[in-house]
Amino acid sequence: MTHSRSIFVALCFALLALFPLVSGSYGVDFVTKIMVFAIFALSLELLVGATGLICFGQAAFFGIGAYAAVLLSSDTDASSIAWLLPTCVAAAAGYALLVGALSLRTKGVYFIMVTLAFAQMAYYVVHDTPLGGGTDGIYLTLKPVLGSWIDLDKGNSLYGFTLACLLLVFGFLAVLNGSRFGRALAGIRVNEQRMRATGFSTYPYKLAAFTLSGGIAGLAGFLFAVKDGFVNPEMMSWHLSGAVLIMIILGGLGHLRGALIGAFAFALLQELFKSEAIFGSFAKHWHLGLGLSIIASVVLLPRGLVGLPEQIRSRLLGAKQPGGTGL
Amino acid sequence: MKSILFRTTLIAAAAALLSTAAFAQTGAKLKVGLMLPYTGTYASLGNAIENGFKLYLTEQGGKIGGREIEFVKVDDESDPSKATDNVNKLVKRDNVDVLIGTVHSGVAMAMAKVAKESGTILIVPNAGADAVTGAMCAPNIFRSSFSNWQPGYAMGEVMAKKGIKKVATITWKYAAGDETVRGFKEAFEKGGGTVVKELNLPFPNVEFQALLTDIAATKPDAVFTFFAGGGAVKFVKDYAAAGLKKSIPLYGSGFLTDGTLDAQGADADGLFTALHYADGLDTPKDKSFRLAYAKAYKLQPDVYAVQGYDAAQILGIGLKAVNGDVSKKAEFAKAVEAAKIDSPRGAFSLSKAHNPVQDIYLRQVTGKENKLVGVASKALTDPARGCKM
Amino acid sequence: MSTGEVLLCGQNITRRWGGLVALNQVNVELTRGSVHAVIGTNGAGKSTLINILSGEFPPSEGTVELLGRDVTAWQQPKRARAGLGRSYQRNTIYPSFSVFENCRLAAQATHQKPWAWWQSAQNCELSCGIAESVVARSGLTDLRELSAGLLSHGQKRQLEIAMCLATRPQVLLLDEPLAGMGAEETERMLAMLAELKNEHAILLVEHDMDAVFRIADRVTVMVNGSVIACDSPEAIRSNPLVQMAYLGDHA
Amino acid sequence: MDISTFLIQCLNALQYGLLLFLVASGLTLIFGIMGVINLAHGSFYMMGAYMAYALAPIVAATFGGGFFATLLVGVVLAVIMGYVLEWAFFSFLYEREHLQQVLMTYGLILVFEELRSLLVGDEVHGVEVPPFLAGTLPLGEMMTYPIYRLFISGVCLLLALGMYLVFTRTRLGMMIRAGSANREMVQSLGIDIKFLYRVVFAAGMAIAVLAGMVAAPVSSVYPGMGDTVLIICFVVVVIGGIGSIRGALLAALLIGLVDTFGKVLLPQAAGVLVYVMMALILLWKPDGLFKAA
Repeated sequence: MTHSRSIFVALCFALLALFPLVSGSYGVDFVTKIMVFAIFALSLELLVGATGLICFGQAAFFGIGAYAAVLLSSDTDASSIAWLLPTCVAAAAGYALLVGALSLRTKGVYFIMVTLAFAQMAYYVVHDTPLGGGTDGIYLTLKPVLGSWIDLDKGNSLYGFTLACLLLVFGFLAVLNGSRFGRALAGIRVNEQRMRATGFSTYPYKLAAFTLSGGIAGLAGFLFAVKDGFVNPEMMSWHLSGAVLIMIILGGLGHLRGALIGAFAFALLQELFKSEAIFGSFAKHWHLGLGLSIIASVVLLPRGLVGLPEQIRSRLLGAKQPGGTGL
Repeated sequence: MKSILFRTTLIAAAAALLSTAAFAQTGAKLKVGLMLPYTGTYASLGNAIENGFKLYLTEQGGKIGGREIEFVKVDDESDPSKATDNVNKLVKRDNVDVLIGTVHSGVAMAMAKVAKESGTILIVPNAGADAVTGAMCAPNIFRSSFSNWQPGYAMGEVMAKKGIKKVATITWKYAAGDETVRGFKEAFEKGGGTVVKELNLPFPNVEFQALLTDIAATKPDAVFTFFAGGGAVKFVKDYAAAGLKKSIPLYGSGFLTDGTLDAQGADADGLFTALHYADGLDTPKDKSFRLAYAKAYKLQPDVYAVQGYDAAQILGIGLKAVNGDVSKKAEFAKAVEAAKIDSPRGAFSLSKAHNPVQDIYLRQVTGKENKLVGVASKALTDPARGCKM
Repeated sequence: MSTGEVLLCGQNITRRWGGLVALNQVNVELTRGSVHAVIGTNGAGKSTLINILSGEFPPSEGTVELLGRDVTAWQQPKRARAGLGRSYQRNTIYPSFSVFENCRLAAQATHQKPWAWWQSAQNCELSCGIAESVVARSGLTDLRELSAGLLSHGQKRQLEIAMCLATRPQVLLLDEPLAGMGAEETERMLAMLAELKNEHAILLVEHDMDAVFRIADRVTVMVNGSVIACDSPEAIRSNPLVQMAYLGDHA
Repeated sequence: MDISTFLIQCLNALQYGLLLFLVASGLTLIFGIMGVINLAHGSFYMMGAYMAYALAPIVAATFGGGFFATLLVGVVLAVIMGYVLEWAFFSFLYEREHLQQVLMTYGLILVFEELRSLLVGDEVHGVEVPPFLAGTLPLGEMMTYPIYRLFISGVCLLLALGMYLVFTRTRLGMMIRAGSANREMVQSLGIDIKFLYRVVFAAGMAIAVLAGMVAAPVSSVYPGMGDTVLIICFVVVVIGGIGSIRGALLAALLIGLVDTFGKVLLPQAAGVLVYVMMALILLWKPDGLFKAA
């Protein structure tokens, strides 16, 4: 990552680390939610941005991670994060492996629709059968702990834990994108035929990326379930798969920073248009403001929010030489 | 020069002191958090509840229980996955004193959980999920509407008394549908009837033809159903279009025809439904309420407006008992439990689990109105299964 | 390294698309140290032959042997790892990557090590070393950091050859490498092919007759999916069948 | 399930399939043939339904037109709106990545949903069936079958045939299919592709709005109705094979069959069956049932 970009990311994480000191408990909860969605967006960025696989069923893995967290926790004693978190991630990754193994036989828009089909199947299993506790969802009575020094029931420690997870996932994906595996994924996105001609069996690579992405989405689901202490079938609906896809496109595809910026921008835009203070009674029609700003971002920012500084720089300094590997 | 300086600071200090005193004396405004659906399929229900609530406020001269009200509104979009954050916005950021909401059962469940933990007073103006005054019951959670079990049970009694033997049920496969049908089945089978077939389809699917044909094939004596909103409009029209209306009488919970009659037109004529409100109750309270509502909002009130109005009444009763001090939770609850709420639907009181003990009326659709026919069951109390309060 | 060793041979390869017979009982042999040119009109089946030899899709009948092993059932990546590199008629490169990164990623194919996620690909000496040498060999050193998409057409063709070489192949299947090249670029490409000839077995599909007859050791002529002649360049030039079917009346 | 019920269920399956094709037909044009991933298709359908409700009194008042006059006015309005929409929001998107279209049309969903709430409010409405189509036919001894549903099936078959003929038998159809295959090539052949795409988009939107208007008396008019049909329309287009009208029709009928009999025979799995079928078909034939057109 070039110098200016890593400074920007370091600055973001520093601000996030300091935020709880200045904000009240609602602000901590709110930013925790955005960070959970940032992890969820990063999982999709690995698929869409890095490998070029547009998955429209990511909410299924998110939901499985969340439901696993609640179904595996007992009502009498708090379960330990040490085993609960890996199990939830493994459950989501397991379903991702199954879905990936089958859906990677298709290409392009057909792949998009097959992933949607598998996600809708998971949604209806949870929505219609007693397994998922029906449409009213289930409660998580005791939130998981880690020994004596992490208790996820307290807002600030959950905030810290989520920030740590976000940092770890971001760092892991940044390193991964630079590794041989990451470069192979980038090659598959740009020209899969050339990759096969040089000797890369692309199917196992895509399947590994799909499973890894499912696992990270499961982590985000785990955190969301622990934050709310309540899971509901709507967490696996296609609306959430669509929303997270919108986040990474809004932020800018092909950049990890894009997923981060997109998650925050999408949430803050909603808050802006919903706030009574600014829009008064018109706040009821917040969809209009959000929709218009999304359309404006497509018109004005072809490469998403992450491309904004470069666009401004190129407009001021004349066309800059595009090159190098985007990260 | 110094003295002038001294004098001005003295006056400033006094003024500051006075204002805070005045401030304390009349009491700060009571913060009421309205968490209702302002967008999506239930938007019109959200508006009706808010109108009903505010009507009571204006009737009391802008104060409830001696306190002025400051509203903080949040759109819950009937989306359970966003419910916890929306409630936290009201409870933690705006630290509201009272929570009013909502329509969708899934969202109400999330609200109940947060209210139970934070202790904030929650009055549910619609969501009928049995658990809200069942497994999730709490001293600070009240409901001004109904439990899904109630209308179902009442209609079960009515149909059993009418001597109907074989009934088929049809509804969406989600909480409201399942619980209503369960209530119906309990009463109907106790009255000697048998449910020959239970049909359901995924929510919000509205393709009924296949199941209507299945009903025709099983030839039950009657059909009991639960649908609401757009689904209710379509089901009643499809049922009539399929010619079943003449041969197999259709009974339902009140939501099948409440707020949807002009959309359903003639297809809804003659349908029997059971609900805790009806048109043409002509009790003095109902007449004055309908007049005031029509004058204030230029449209006829429906059951949702009544439930919003009664939520405000419950709040008023509780606040009067604790003369505006919301922190006295126990007295608030005791007062409300003991009170008799003079509602347009008819006076009712709250059960131990804080769900209305109310008459469920039998109504028939005549001339675009759910005309009162009689009382389906008198002072029906929800069994509040799983409530340990 | 004895010349004349058969590295790749296809025996009575047939390919049918429904009713259409694209290839009919074609035999071809590639020996180390020789350039085997395949010429023929458009639609003669040249590209189909290359696609079958490289494993893009399987033949309807017939077998393909690579370095003595029957690879008919092998997918393309497995054949590539076994030492078979190919270039395409429409250049398939990574336009958004730099020229050096194109070659480095191709070189990485021979030792992929995907599990080593913590090691950065940029400081993997093996692939960077190979990339440096192939970039130099194809004369693209000064364009090293440029995005491949910005190269001229000729430079892109050279980059594609460089990427083939980066996988250390023993057999090279080149699909019209000279197409659209200027005179000076053609000369440089022919020089490279002459130099490559010693260590590799090369199959060259080409329309540029002068180049073919200058560089090729054997020439196969195909018409409508079948081979009508396979001989030395001189014999092909004077073969009446070929003249009538392909070169028209002038010789 | 005796034979007469089985036959009636088959009729229900056929009718639901044809209705599904009608609703998805606009998408087969814009997404199938033009390749634009149009998430706002559900909004176009909802717009049609609300037009049928809102325009009827206006049309009756201005020049006393009935049901068909309202349809005509609605389609004309839709063509104009489609033309302007394509010019304003889509004309610069064809060169860009598919996902930019996804983001744009997601924004449009939000805008249309809120404009509907602002202009027509949030109540539930019904649309009256025109009197001469309001009758019913006896069906078995217990049931009757509304003539209007036969009318819908008729409109659908007419539309399917019309689209198929236009796209496979006429020069316009050939140009459009060529345009979606290789936009630059068609442009270089001297065909004004920009105008052609604008016309096709307007036609696609008009068909979606027409579907909304024709289906309104049966589907009833309620907030968020566009949302419920969006996913099933994409399923229809994709199973059928993108760009294939025959494919979309067959896929719609298949879904009608699976959904109808699924509800009766396997009620708990009713929601899942359509998606299980889609996954099986796409895994068996990764490019959908039929090739283009």
